Amino acid sequence: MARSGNFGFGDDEMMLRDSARKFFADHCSADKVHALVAHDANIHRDIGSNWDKALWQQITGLGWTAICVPESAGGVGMPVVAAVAIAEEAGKAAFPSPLIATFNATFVLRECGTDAATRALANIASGSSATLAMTNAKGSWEASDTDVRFGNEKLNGTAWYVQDAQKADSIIVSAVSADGIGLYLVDPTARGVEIIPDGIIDLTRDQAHISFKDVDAMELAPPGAGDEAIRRAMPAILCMVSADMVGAGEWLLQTTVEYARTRVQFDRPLGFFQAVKHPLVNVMLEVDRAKSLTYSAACAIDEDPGQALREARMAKSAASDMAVFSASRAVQFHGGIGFTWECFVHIYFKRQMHNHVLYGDGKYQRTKLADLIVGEAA
Amino acid sequence: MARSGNFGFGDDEMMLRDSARKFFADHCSADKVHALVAHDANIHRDIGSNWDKALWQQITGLGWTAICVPESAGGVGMPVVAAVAIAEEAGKAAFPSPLIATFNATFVLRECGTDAATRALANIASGSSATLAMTNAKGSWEASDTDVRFGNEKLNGTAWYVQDAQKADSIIVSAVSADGIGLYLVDPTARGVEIIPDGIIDLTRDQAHISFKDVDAMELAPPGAGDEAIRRAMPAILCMVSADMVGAGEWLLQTTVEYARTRVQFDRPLGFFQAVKHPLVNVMLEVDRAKSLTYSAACAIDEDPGQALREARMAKSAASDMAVFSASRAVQFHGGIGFTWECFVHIYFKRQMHNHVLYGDGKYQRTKLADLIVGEAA
Amino acid sequence: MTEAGRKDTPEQAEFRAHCQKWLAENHPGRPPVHIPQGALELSDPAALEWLQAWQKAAYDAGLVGCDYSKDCGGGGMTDCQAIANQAMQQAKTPYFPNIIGLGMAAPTVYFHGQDGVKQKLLRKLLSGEEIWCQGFSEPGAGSDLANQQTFAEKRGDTWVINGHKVWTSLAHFASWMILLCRTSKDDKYNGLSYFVVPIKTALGKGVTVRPLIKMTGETGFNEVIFEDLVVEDKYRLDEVGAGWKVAMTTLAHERGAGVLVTPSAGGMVTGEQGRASVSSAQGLIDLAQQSPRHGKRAADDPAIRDAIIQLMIRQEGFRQNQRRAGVAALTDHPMRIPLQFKLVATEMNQDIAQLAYEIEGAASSLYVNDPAAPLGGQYPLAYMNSFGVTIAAGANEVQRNILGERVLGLPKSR
Amino acid sequence: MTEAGRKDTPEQAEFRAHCQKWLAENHPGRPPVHIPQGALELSDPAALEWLQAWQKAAYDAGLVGCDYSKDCGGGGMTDCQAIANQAMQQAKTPYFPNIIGLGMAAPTVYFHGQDGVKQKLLRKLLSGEEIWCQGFSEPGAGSDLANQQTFAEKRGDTWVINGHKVWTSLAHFASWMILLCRTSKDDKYNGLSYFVVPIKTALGKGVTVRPLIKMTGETGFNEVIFEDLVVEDKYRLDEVGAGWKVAMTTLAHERGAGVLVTPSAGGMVTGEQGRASVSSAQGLIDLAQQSPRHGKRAADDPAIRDAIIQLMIRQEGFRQNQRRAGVAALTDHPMRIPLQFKLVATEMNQDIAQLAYEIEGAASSLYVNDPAAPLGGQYPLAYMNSFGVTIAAGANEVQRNILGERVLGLPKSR
Repeated sequence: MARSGNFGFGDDEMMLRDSARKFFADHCSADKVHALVAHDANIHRDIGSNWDKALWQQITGLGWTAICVPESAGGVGMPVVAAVAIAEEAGKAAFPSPLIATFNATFVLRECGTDAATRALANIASGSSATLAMTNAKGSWEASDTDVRFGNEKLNGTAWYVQDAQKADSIIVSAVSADGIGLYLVDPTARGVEIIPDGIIDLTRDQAHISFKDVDAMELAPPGAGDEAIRRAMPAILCMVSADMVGAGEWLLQTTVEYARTRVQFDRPLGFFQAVKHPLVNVMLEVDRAKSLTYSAACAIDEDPGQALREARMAKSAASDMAVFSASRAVQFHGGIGFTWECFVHIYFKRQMHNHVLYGDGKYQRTKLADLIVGEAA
Repeated sequence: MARSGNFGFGDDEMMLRDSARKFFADHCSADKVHALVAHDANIHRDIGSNWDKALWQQITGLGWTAICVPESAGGVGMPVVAAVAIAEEAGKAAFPSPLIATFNATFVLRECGTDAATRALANIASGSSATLAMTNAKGSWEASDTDVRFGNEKLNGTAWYVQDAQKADSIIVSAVSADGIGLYLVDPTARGVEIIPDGIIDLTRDQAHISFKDVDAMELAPPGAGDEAIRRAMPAILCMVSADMVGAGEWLLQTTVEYARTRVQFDRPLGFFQAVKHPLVNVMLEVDRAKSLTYSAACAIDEDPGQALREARMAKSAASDMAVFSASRAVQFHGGIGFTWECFVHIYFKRQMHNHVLYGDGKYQRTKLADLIVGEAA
Repeated sequence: MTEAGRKDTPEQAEFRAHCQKWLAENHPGRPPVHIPQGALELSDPAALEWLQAWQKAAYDAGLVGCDYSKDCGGGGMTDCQAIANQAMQQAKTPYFPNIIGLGMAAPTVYFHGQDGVKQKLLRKLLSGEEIWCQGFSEPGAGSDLANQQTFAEKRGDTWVINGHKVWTSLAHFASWMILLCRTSKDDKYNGLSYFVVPIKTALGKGVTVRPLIKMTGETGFNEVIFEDLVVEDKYRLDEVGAGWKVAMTTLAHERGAGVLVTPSAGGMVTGEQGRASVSSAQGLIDLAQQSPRHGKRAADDPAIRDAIIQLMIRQEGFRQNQRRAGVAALTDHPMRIPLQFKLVATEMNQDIAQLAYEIEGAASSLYVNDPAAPLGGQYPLAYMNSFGVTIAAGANEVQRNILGERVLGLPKSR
Repeated sequence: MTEAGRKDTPEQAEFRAHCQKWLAENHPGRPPVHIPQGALELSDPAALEWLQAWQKAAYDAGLVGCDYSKDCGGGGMTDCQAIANQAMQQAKTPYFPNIIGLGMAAPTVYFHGQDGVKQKLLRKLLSGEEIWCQGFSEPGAGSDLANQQTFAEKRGDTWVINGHKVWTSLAHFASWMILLCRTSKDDKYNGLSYFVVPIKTALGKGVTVRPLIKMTGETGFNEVIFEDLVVEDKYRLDEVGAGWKVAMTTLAHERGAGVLVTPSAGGMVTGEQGRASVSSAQGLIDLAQQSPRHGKRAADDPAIRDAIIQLMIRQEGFRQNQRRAGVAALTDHPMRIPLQFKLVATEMNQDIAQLAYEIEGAASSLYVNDPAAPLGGQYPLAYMNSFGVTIAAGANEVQRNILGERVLGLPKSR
């Protein structure tokens, strides 16, 4: 199938990307993020959620969360690459927010095709945030695995590994009933909903498991249709997380390169030594590979859907491995400084390590790809 | 179980190792090997076997092939590490001979426990060579897989990937009958035996598939006992091939280091550049790891048999991966020179690539190890 | 996947149609002789002749050198070569034999050659009637290109050349060579000059070509010895002492980072019919599906599956990098991706061929002279030949320096 | 597997029996407080106190410093420390808290200290009653150790020290520091001298200790500022200007390549009871068997199994290298294996902890402050802390230089 040479990055997408880049440079520099999320180093600190809600409201005000909402639901109806562009810049800024969660919720809602889903999309278009509760206690990313049950119009059970749950205005819950998996909209403040925050390593987001006790819920996708909606949204979800890692990887690369240019050891800048220079080049190769694969996968979602899942898993695999590599080399080459809490590097290090397992690490993606491409093993 | 701190390398083994080192230095220098095996570069050359039989006879005269033959069969009855020491030196010299094949045959014969096997061992002790014909057309290393059948006192079928078949004085054939796998001694010149040489890449050995048509054979292990004999001998067999790769790896390392010390580019010796120095250090790390694991596995065969297979597979996995790495870095760092036929490096490169798949490459060994150590996967 | 979505200009659209139509009617079909994996491995004159005929036909049809000016035998068009290349790839044509001429000599002569000489030489270069080779490497000048010892001495208005070049692919077929050499011993870089010199017509008259044998046992590259070869001054490219600058033009185009797109055909399966080439990860899947690795089908082995998929991802990443390199706004530094091509492609091809050993298992021991060798022993052959490329044209260690220094702005490592 | 088979001398045999008997009767048992993964992470005084009591008991029993001379508080024996270490490992004892004292300070003071000082300081070092720290690293002197800026100025027969040290583990508990500093600005290497200086008794009198916070959120190392600290000349080790030579003794012992075997206990499981430590590949198997990785048991995932086995092979290789290093005739170069220990061990531990993320799957996001974190979040913690070791004591990039230069004989890279 024909594909855009520019991955579908038209003038609008480019403008959006540039304005996001400027916005984060102006309002979300690394020192600001550090002050916001790293003020308490205590390893046994209370579990909380550090973010700048006012900044988030500016962003929703700018309409960024509406870009992938269909026009029919009051959104802008831009292609997925537009969201990729923003997610990449958000990752570069290690931006703490429900941005990715809301995009992911958007992509799932787009696949539900119910009026309720359209109304939920409209809320997102008008600035409300959302997140997905679709993972079971075993941390399975399979659309068909959930520990939440739906019966007698009520939700019961627990959803795990819910991203930025404490920031989200609404929760999209995957629940199973006799007729299969359905999707349901839940108000976090509703009776019977308990959000139990996890103590996570990543300082730039929150994560929680959510227990539901006889919770009223609005049906977004009927039983039997929910898992399919998640499956169809999965390529876009994988693209969002990959784009976040690509942005963070570029930050780690440039920051470490800058340090290697200036830090002198043995009367030479660090970057003189090929033991530093060549691994940094390898980081660049991996960042570029992950970036191009992410763009291509996002482009495929709109232009060549049959290839989208395959390309998105390739992108996530490349991005996950790059995330670990870029993070580890950044700390290593920053030396003692990079090992300290005051240095900004660990903030990106932890975000990368969190993202690399989210929705499956590289090995997981490649196992899935082997089944897709080579065929099930005998 | 208690193990010797010196892996069982006593004074006798050390003396043997030193005399082997001297012998190969005197009689089997790289230029001699090159002249012997690389005189015809033509890629479509006739398939043959280039070796110095007189040199081989000196070695059998020195009794090296008798060292692991039990004293009861007229041998020296030394531990497996003694054979490892010689195999390592032979690998360092890329020595073309049936040495490894004969050692491997010896280890299988030791496990047969029949008078016929004892007589065959006695022949080896007195200087005759042998090789194993135990692999099927699919190249399976499983003791239970063979394409040769035994029936009405005759052998029929074909054995594949027989090492140094054109050099061996006798062939030990694994064949299946109604009662299971048995082992049989065959005279290569006997009626019905056809040795069809393979065109292989490695210039320092020969390989063949052997077809048997109603061949008379002497039973070494009765049906049902043959595969077990091979299984018990497998740790020693893996140690032989690993030791060969360790020796060749050390040669590749030292030869490349020497080149990097002297070759000047950009007004610096190559070895100044960390892009050359650090990979060479990594080669050294891999050689040392493979070497110690090989010694340990060989020691375990005599001192802690329950651990032998596990350690031998670890050794073969480490040695196989090291073989590929040491060969590829040697060619790369020798630059254009290393890419030519005149340079000695390709002789070792090809021997390493041959050995690394023989009896299973690293991935194969690790799959087996996972079943041994982690347990069969659900 | 096609890049056709990229907007064509009217000229380009018309040209694309022309290419597709011509190729549909004029594909040369299956070769009557064995064609090696790449032009640099050419040793059989019959194979060369067949490929030259194909290049000439494509040239006459306007598919080669489209972006070169008409007076130099080009098509005088703009940004059309890439379109012809796409069309030829899709049509799975044979490759062009004059690979060094098209990829390195042509742009260099075009941008630095003297008037008259360009017009005289480029036409037969583009048509493939005259094969070109490259005289850069010397025994003492491998990756350290500037360390040239071959010397050109000015005598009157001619130059007398003495020296020794090595690893010169195709020299045994070449009519011309692009030659980097020294015209002054005082300055390492500014002491270099750049010439085009005759080979075929000068054999025995100052030029000797000797084949070098590769570790594979193949010939295909050579050493070239110059003894008092006399060359007219008009064959000098650019100024005396500007050799390094000119060489950079050559290398930029070799690395796919040049101004002009190199005419390149290909996609036709050489060797085994109907299967992906040995440099494609897809080929490993076919191989794994037919390889009884150590007794079990390699395609069922999870470790093999993971390794193949890793390579497929690298390959797809390479393809998508090429796509992104075409969109300025999606690349921070214009040379960041193009300068990766040689490094990434050559290491990927090396790893693909290396994995084939583990897929083939015991059968990987068999070479091209064994009838039972999987795919005629092409993979081990490709693995060994892959070092020719990771070493040549600035070993990949040097490529990493270039990327670290030019793109990342790190200090020089020497 | 035990190395006991190595022939013991009568003295060694008797001592081995003594160690085993004493340990059987005097193992300290399970700690009443949380003990961190390593001594360098010690921050809780109660944990330190408990470990000091253990070291003191082991010292009094003759298991610490056996090979040091009696006048310095040692056991006056020969080649017995290795035996005590083996016995303690087998008995799975806690580690010793005075790790820098035992591993680096003790041999340095022993070989270079002035008479009187050695005798005064070593006894309480070996017993663990006085904790030691190391003052090598500075903001501008990381891997480039010789770039020391801390200056010691001779005033009469005392020295006045000013400067700034960083990454000094245990300084907040230390009574003494081994200090490398500059006594002359004229010569980079010969301008260095080496002292032992008081910390605890000098706090507020020329010495300030400030905790530095690691990326993990833990404290455990510090910066130490010297402002006109006055030190008697007897605390100088070796000659003025011989600091670099003395530092080499320190580093050789740190890298396990020194003359004296470092007293080292360990093997006791800290943190989760009854499981292998986070630095053992065996531990990954236990982890994989209980981890529902992305919904499926990690131990059943072939990619995970292969990765775990690769690490088990590296770990077994490391163990067997240690064994081979003890047999001179089986090593071509005496330092070839010992100089690999730090590099190989630290990278292996880093890779072990990193693989744990993929084994744990989604649960790897949970930290030590989450009750549901697998094994209390020890693996992510260990992964982050692993960089402390790949960076410290000569970053591993420097370790590779050392191996390439000292063992392989390649030219220096600077």
